[in-house]
Amino acid sequence: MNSVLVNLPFIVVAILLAIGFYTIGFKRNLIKIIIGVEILEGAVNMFIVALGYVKGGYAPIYTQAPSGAIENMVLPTPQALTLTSIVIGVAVTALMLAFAVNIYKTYGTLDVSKVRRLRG
Amino acid sequence: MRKLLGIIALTVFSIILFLTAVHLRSFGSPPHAEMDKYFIEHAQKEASANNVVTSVVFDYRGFDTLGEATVLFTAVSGVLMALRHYGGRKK
Amino acid sequence: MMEHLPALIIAIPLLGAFAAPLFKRHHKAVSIWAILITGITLIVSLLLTREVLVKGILVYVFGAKSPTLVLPSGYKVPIRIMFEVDALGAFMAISATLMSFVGALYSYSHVAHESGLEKYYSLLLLLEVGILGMVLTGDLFNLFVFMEIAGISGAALVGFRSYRGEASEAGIKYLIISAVASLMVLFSVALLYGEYGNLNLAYIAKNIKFGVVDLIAFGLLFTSFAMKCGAVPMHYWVPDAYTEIPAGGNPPLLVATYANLYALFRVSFTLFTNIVINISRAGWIMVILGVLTMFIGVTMALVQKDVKRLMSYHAISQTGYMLLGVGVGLTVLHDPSKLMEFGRDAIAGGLFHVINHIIYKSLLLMTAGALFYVTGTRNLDNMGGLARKMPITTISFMIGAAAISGLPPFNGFASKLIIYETSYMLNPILTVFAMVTSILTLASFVKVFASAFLGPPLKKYENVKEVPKPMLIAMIILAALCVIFGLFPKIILDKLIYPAADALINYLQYHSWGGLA
Amino acid sequence: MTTVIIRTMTRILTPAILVFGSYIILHGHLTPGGGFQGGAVFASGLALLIIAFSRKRVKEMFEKVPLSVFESIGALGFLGIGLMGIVMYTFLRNFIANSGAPFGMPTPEGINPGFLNTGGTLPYLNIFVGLKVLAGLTSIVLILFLILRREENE
Repeated sequence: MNSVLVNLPFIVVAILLAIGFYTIGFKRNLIKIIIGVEILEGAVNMFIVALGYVKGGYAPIYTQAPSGAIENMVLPTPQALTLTSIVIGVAVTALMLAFAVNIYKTYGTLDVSKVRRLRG
Repeated sequence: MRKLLGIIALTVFSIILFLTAVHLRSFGSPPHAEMDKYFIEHAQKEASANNVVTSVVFDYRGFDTLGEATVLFTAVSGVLMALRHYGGRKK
Repeated sequence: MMEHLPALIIAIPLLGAFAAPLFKRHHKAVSIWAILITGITLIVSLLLTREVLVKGILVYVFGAKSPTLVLPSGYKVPIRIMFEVDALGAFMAISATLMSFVGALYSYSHVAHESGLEKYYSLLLLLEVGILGMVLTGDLFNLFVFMEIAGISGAALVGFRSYRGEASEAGIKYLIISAVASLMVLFSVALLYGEYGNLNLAYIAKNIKFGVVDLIAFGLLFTSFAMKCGAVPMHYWVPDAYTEIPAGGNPPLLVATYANLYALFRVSFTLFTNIVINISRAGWIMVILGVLTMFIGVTMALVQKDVKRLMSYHAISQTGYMLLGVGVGLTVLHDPSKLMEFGRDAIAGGLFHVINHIIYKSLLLMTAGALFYVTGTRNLDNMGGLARKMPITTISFMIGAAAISGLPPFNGFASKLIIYETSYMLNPILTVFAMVTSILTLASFVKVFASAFLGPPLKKYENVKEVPKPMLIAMIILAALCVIFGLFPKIILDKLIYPAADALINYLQYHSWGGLA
Repeated sequence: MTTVIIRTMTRILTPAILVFGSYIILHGHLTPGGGFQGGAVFASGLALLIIAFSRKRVKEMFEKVPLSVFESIGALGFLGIGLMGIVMYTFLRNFIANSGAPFGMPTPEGINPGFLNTGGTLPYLNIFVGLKVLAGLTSIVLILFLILRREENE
């Protein structure tokens, strides 16, 4: 039980991932599916940031840092990775939305079960 | 039928995720931080920057950032290409 | 300058892609620019391969004082991003650059009448960058970044004909699949980072233990890459994407799919060596996945009417052969005697099939694009009697069809033979499945040939002419490669394929950065 | 069409947002932030401009701005700085740090108030990335806006 409490942030990430997969798998509206991908994105980003946390750590920036900061800084790499993956997420979302606009213009609907012209 | 299969798959997957979360090392105490320690100690000397995160983003892992900028470039090209038939500035 | 080749091979197409939008509406100029850049990249990749074959693994550390400074002085862990180019990576790089060149050449005429060409070529070059980065990198997060570049540019190219609803539909399907797959890759990379505090592939591979988290990371990586290389049951995006992309984008998109297959091999052989050696079942999973993929793909291809769609289902089926070949090798990785007996040959057969398939499937999809170019339809029922009007296209199609069905003396036969022989050593049933698939493939292509090229000439195609020269040249290059690879398989195997297979087997070499540390 | 309140507030706020964006880009190596974040802030200022005014005004405003050229310049600049490193060291080497060139002064070790003239290639890369991001995001917002507004007008 103790490991559940200590790892609560990781469990939140697991729940978010499950919600994201549910949204992608069971929703029919294209916009909702895109939101599902975004939830996955957010969950993974949160996971990476959580990995870098050190108990009682300070931000890894030396500019006017408080005096105890040098010995106890949180890990910088996960933050850098998260920055990268956030920008990538924005890019993916923008392109997905552009396709959604196109699909809405041609078919007049965003329901994936009605959109499917490609079959078989 | 299909829906049932989907629900089963989702449940199994969620359990796996939960297992992962429990089995991970405990939150707030990373066991191996050699690489990050190096960044914190050497960033000011090697990259001459106070912000360790920026020096990781642009110096130590600068190649990732080039890739990231490329992703954004790709997406913007893709969006402009996908929507090129609707107005825009050219007509 | 030679030691900077791994950086240049990425920088040159990137330069081309970033500069392409500056051409604005000079369509001819931007096409020529793309052909030029892909040509230069092809030369660089050939040079790189020669370097690797002569000197062994090539390491390039980005931003370090010197390209081979893997570990900073006094430190035991790698700090910076690095490229680690072995024979397998170089082999994939050659495929990628060759196919991008052919694709750019073909596109010169094929999409000449469309708008937005500067974006199209920019994305084509970015797709090349994505593939090259994926196959050369030695850093896990970097792999994710390049996977995203390849995925996004591929999806954007699939949606190029944005006036067709189907194109956007296929594009968003591909994009969602690749976004989910790469997010799962990122998640498992994060799991590994949490455990080992590093992102370097070789460093993590050395330290990997047999824990729950490692097994889950392995499972997630395996599933995501299998999903993105079009293995059953997540194969349904393949026909849509391959059908809707302009035929000039097909060759790089094929290579992008197989870059994910490469990542699957790299993960199973190199990253999780410590796990795979202990459980040979991992190899069996790959073998069974391969057999399923090849069989389901070909049965679905039989009922198709759309010529490009039919070929795309065959692409799924052929992916099964590669999984089968390399999977046979993976099952015996822990057993040196069996590995020498047939495992090494099996891996070589699977890898040889990768490049063979890329060549003949691109050729076939290009002939389908040529049919579409002249007739404006892809439905087989509306075609007929085109053999007289388009002799070169017809011959190219025949060569491609013979190669995919595994008829001698074309390249498909050479690699399929190796796969039959080696899978027989593991289990004869596998060979039966592979052969049945091959026969069904032949039947399916006989049908296409009969309905598109033979038969009475239709009235509406009386004024049809052969397609323009750049398209013909692109097709002739690939057809010639089909014949050459089929006639002299031994040379290709010895020079390119066996070094690549050895690169997968000699994981210790990769783990030590080619002996640098 | 938006209300007069929004348009007036936009006139007041936009310069402030743009200045703040530039500040974040330029101080990326000293304080939290950097090219991506600053570029996004800058683009949000421009997005405010875009949504506050009518389609006609926006078209006039952005007709003369070659956004895709800015984007290419930003990306090419990043690549160019990376390639400059090849000459002496490796691709994307921070070759300006501690060399005395602009932005090339050494930074004092430990906690310090932060000096702008440090960071080596970092500030340059921040500026190029910022330019790229602001142009890219603005062009996405712009094209989506133009599609949306065209429907309203027609």
